[in-house]
Amino acid sequence: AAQTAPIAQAKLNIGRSATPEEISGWDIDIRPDGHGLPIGKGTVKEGEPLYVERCAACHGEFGESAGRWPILSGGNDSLASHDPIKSVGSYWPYASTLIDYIRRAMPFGAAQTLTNDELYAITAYVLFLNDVIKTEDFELSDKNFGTIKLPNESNFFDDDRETSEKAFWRKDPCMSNCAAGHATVTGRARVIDVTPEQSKGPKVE
Amino acid sequence: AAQTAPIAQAKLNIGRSATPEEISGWDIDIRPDGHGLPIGKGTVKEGEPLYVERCAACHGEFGESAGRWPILSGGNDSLASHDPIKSVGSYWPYASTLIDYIRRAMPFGAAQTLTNDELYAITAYVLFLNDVIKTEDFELSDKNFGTIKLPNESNFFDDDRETSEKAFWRKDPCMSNCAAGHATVTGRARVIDVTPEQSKGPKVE
Amino acid sequence: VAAGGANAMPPQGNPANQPPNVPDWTRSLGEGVVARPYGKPSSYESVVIRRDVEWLTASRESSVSFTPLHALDGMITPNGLCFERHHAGIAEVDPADYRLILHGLVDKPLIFTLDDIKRMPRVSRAYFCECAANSGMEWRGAQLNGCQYTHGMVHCVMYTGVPLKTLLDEAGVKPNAKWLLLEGGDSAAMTRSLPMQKALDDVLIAYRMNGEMLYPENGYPVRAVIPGWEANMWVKWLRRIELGDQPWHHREETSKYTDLLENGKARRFTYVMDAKSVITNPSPQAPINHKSGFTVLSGLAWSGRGKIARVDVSLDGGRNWQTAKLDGPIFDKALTRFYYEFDWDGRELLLQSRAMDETGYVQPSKSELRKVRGVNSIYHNNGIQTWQLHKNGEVENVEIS
Amino acid sequence: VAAGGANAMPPQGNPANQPPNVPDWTRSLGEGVVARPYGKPSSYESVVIRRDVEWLTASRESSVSFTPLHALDGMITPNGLCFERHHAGIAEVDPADYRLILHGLVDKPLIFTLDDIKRMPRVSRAYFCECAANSGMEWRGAQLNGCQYTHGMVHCVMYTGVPLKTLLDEAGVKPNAKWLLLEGGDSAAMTRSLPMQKALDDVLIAYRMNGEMLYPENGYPVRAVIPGWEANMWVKWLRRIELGDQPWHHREETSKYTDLLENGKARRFTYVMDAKSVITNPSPQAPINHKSGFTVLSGLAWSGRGKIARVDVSLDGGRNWQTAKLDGPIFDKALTRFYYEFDWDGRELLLQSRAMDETGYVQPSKSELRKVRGVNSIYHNNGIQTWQLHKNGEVENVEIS
Ligand code: HEC
Ligand code: HEC
Ligand SMILES: [Ca+2]
Ligand SMILES: [Ca+2]
Ligand SMILES: [Ca+2]
Ligand SMILES: [Ca+2]
Ligand SMILES: [Ca+2]
Ligand SMILES: [Ca+2]
Ligand SMILES: [Co+2]
Ligand SMILES: [Co+2]
Repeated sequence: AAQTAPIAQAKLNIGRSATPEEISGWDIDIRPDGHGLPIGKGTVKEGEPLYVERCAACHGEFGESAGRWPILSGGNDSLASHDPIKSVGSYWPYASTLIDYIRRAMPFGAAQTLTNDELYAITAYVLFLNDVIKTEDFELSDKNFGTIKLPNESNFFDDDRETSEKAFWRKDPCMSNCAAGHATVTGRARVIDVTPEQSKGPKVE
Repeated sequence: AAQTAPIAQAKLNIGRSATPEEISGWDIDIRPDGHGLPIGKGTVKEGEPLYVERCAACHGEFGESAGRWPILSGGNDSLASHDPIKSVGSYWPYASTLIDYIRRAMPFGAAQTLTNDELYAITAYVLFLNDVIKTEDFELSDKNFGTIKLPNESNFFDDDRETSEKAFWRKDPCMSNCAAGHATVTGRARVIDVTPEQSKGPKVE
Repeated sequence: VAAGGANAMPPQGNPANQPPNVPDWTRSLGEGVVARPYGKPSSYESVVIRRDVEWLTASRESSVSFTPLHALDGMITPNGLCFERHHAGIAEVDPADYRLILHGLVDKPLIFTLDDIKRMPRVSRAYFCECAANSGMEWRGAQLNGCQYTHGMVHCVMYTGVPLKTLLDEAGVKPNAKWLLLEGGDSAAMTRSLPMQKALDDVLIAYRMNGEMLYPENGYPVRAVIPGWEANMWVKWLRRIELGDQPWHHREETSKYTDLLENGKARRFTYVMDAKSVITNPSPQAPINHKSGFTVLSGLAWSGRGKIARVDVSLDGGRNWQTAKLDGPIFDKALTRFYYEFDWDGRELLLQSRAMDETGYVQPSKSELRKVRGVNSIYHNNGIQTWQLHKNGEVENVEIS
Repeated sequence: VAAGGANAMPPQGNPANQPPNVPDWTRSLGEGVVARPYGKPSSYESVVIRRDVEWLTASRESSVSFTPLHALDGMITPNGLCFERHHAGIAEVDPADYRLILHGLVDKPLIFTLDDIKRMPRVSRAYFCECAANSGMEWRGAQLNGCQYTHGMVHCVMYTGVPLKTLLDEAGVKPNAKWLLLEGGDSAAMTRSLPMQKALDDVLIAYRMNGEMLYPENGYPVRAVIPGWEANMWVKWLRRIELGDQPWHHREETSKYTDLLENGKARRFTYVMDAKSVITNPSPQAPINHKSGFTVLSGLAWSGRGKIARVDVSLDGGRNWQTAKLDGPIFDKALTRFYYEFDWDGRELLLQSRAMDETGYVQPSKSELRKVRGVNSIYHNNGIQTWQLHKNGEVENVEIS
């Protein structure tokens, strides 16, 4: 008398097929191997005025950043220093990351408004600011994108904490007299004095 | 080198002694054995105008209730009927409950404003409305309060569900063919139609 | 019944915001951080609120609002949606003025500030809190169309508080102390008598729910938590605890919260909430919007006697039962979520759920319950609820035989 | 530092509202039920809010606000106080327009409405969600005075959602699919690459927190829950999942969320959040207000690798340790509350806590961590925090040797 078919772990049949057209509008990701590159092209020269108009207000005319907005260039050989600067040229491993990110998120506040040709041109210009592309006439396109390599690619390695930090797995951590002498204070947040005041916080309605 | 005395489950020494004066202002409870009765007195006759002024608007001139406010009298011999009326006289087991409750919570919106003499007088009047006190001259006081008995006291018994409803503990409830025939609908909330409309709810800011 | 009826396809929305198009919220920046220093639900969820039944009471100051169980999932109730039951409105207690007095049959009467209470040893436990009158309107038959109204006087949050035992140890309990009076600071000065054994067992003097301080309507800054026992005893805005040698028989344990049987006699001190369950989805306010096919039936089960051991579900008004899946933490005296998956063929069904707790108690049918209690009890209606699922996905509260 | 300093007696309040007097809120009725259909904290708790550090970022649309850990207890974070991290502000998604596309290396690309997702089999689980940059400002030394700022990019709620595996089974995963791209519908169109193994393990496509629908700032209506892994991967406003044969190396897994070591090399795909803990009370925003005597020190511990097994506490800057009590549910990859009780003699102390998880990982000291990672990592700072407790009860964020 069961009015119910017991559920074998078959398909739920929930949702429907996504059409290629639906997918195409949202499928904007680009990978290092070129997967996802849109068809288009643009030269450094074409990129410059676009960049100046749409990007420079925040990122600076040369990618040096305005105010506290992110820097886009510079910082070469700074990574092992006390003040590393992680720019597209100094740090990023793949140029595909740049074109993907500009395509999905920039300009900040007007995301996904660039045409494909604008996208290639601006990307070319940012790579030019980073000395990755050397000449203003260079035309970046889906065809030649794969030839662009960033200098820092080889300096990334996969998470190895479980081996490199194996010492942090220790069955019996020290419980008494774990260091000699009394602890002494060597630094105070209060001296740096950059903590927001409790009384100056945002207002609750 | 421990800067800490381990906590033996001794006193926490948190809080301080409450003074008798502090306690007295809040210690307003009254029990059936007379514990907590304040010193005071009042007659039914004195209670009547006080009741009319401060209570009748909600509870009705004779305790019969105005609108949907609680009833205070009536309902004798109704408890085993289809429409039981649970008033002070018909249901409540102890008169102390009445004086305690009026003292702590009534008049609704002006709790704890009655003087002790007003409290005795109004309580006497409500008991009079309930035929518990029979004469208008009766003076209720902390001295004679213990003589007041309510008729329904003996009809209360302590929770006995674990024995009287023992049948509800059954290791293996029926899983199939638990009743004969198809189930038939015998009542519908929709017909009674007293459910608030979803669209007419309170507004969220 | 929910607007739009059921099996109506869900609203299609605005194609401009659907693929392949880039929606408005992807094109432009939204509000930044701390635009909402204290968050709140999406404006699209504004129907998910506590609701009351206006005709139930003379005034909203002494009334109840109900948890929208049909719009929640899991076993935790968010703080903003916990049902309210006030007897004189919400006391707005200034925490600097808050005091708790502990006196009576103790060695040393004590008074505590809120800071005192907050610096004591504390524990956090999730418990359901159910009004004894939950489902009270359904004793004589199906009356309210929605589990928010039939079962929404229950919630379950993670309380943080001091075991009452800690306070009692601090004051020193005299040997003849057998009962405690708990008293609230609201304008009803709510009181209940509590047996010492329970006080020493698992009662908490709580000041937090789900991590943050209690909301005003739930007793800010301090309430009693009496696990598994009727919510009326969970005195809010707690101001005083007196120890005595006998119960007080106050209004809330005589006139109210006593259970009148058919013979005119009344059971008192019926503290424990019997095992109970309800199907929250589908239910009258949450119809099925797909025509047939894979369906998850879901609900809540709880017992004042301990953990939920099992929940069975019937689709044919109690003739045949299948055991549901329990999901999420199964805590002592807490709401427990259950699911039952089936392939709905689109036929009319009579849905029921039946809770069993670890003591072996099995939730009774309404007729079994009425047989032993009559229909005048008001309180402690834990009978099995029946929902009629119509072919169009609408759901009704019905009585069956 | 908290207003009023410390060891200041708590405000005495208004004697007219204290015993023996009858307070204002006992004299008169308060607001009735559904005056607040959706509840909120007492107005006296208005300092308990998310806060940001304005100088950290150029705009609040790409910024962070912090959970007030010092003002909470237990292991559940209330929804209104969960830290925020947006990259382009809060997407205000209309649930009728919400769509999730699942495509790439699948047998059948699918598109789901919110109603589709809500009618699937689901589970509820409490997990911590910690930004990889939590404590990031502290790599070079004590900088921010308050655990809200040093450790407040973590919260823990009960999520309800569909196992990602259920969606993948529905679409059919091609054998060469090894990675997934998760993409948000906000104006940052946030993306992260997720290894298939994790996707099939415990990832949830979640739509509820603590029972109710996600708040907009936490991804309403749908976000990813990646238990134990850095919060940046928990893509909010989830609009698309693509399956591929390799990772995407997008901005948030190259430019950001890679951990720069002293030698200029950078670790990538550092997903797991190492075991960590912090003393929330006392702490700079929550000083001790009693002069000495019985004191409960309390805090939170968590690990991306599983359950917290133990927490030790030191009062002398790590010279000697005592094991704390764990209280409340100890869930896999969830915040776990600990307490340590002691009789404070009023001396200056250097407070620390040290978490251990069930894999045997022991939270390192800051100097141990800096030794292997340098100070340029920004992310994954799980070093032991030191608070200096002064005689007057004030607490400071300090570095020690
Ligand atoms: C109104 C300010 C603004 C404008 C205009 C703007 N950006 Fe940005 N840009 C930002 C912000 C803010 C971020 C960081 C967003 C975040 O936190 O995720 C950013 C990040 C970036 C990054 C990543 C930086 C890094 O180190 O990870 C790149 C590359 C970038 N922008 C390029 C551009 C380009 C190209 C344009 C113009 C087409 C542009 N931006 C216009 C504000 C701006
Ligand atoms: C403004 C309306 C109002 C006024 C005036 C008022 N009451 Fe009440 N009374 C109520 C309400 C409402 C309740 C129920 C409160 C609750 O839900 O706990 C109540 C309850 C009672 C009860 C308990 C009824 C029961 O069955 O449990 C008694 C007794 C009572 N009132 C006596 C009095 C007396 C005596 C006065 C005057 C001194 C008074 N009331 C004035 C509204 C009022
Ligand atoms: Ca793609
Ligand atoms: Ca300052
Ligand atoms: Ca007393
Ligand atoms: Ca109607
Ligand atoms: Ca907008
Ligand atoms: Ca008032
Ligand atoms: Co009861
Ligand atoms: Co990482």
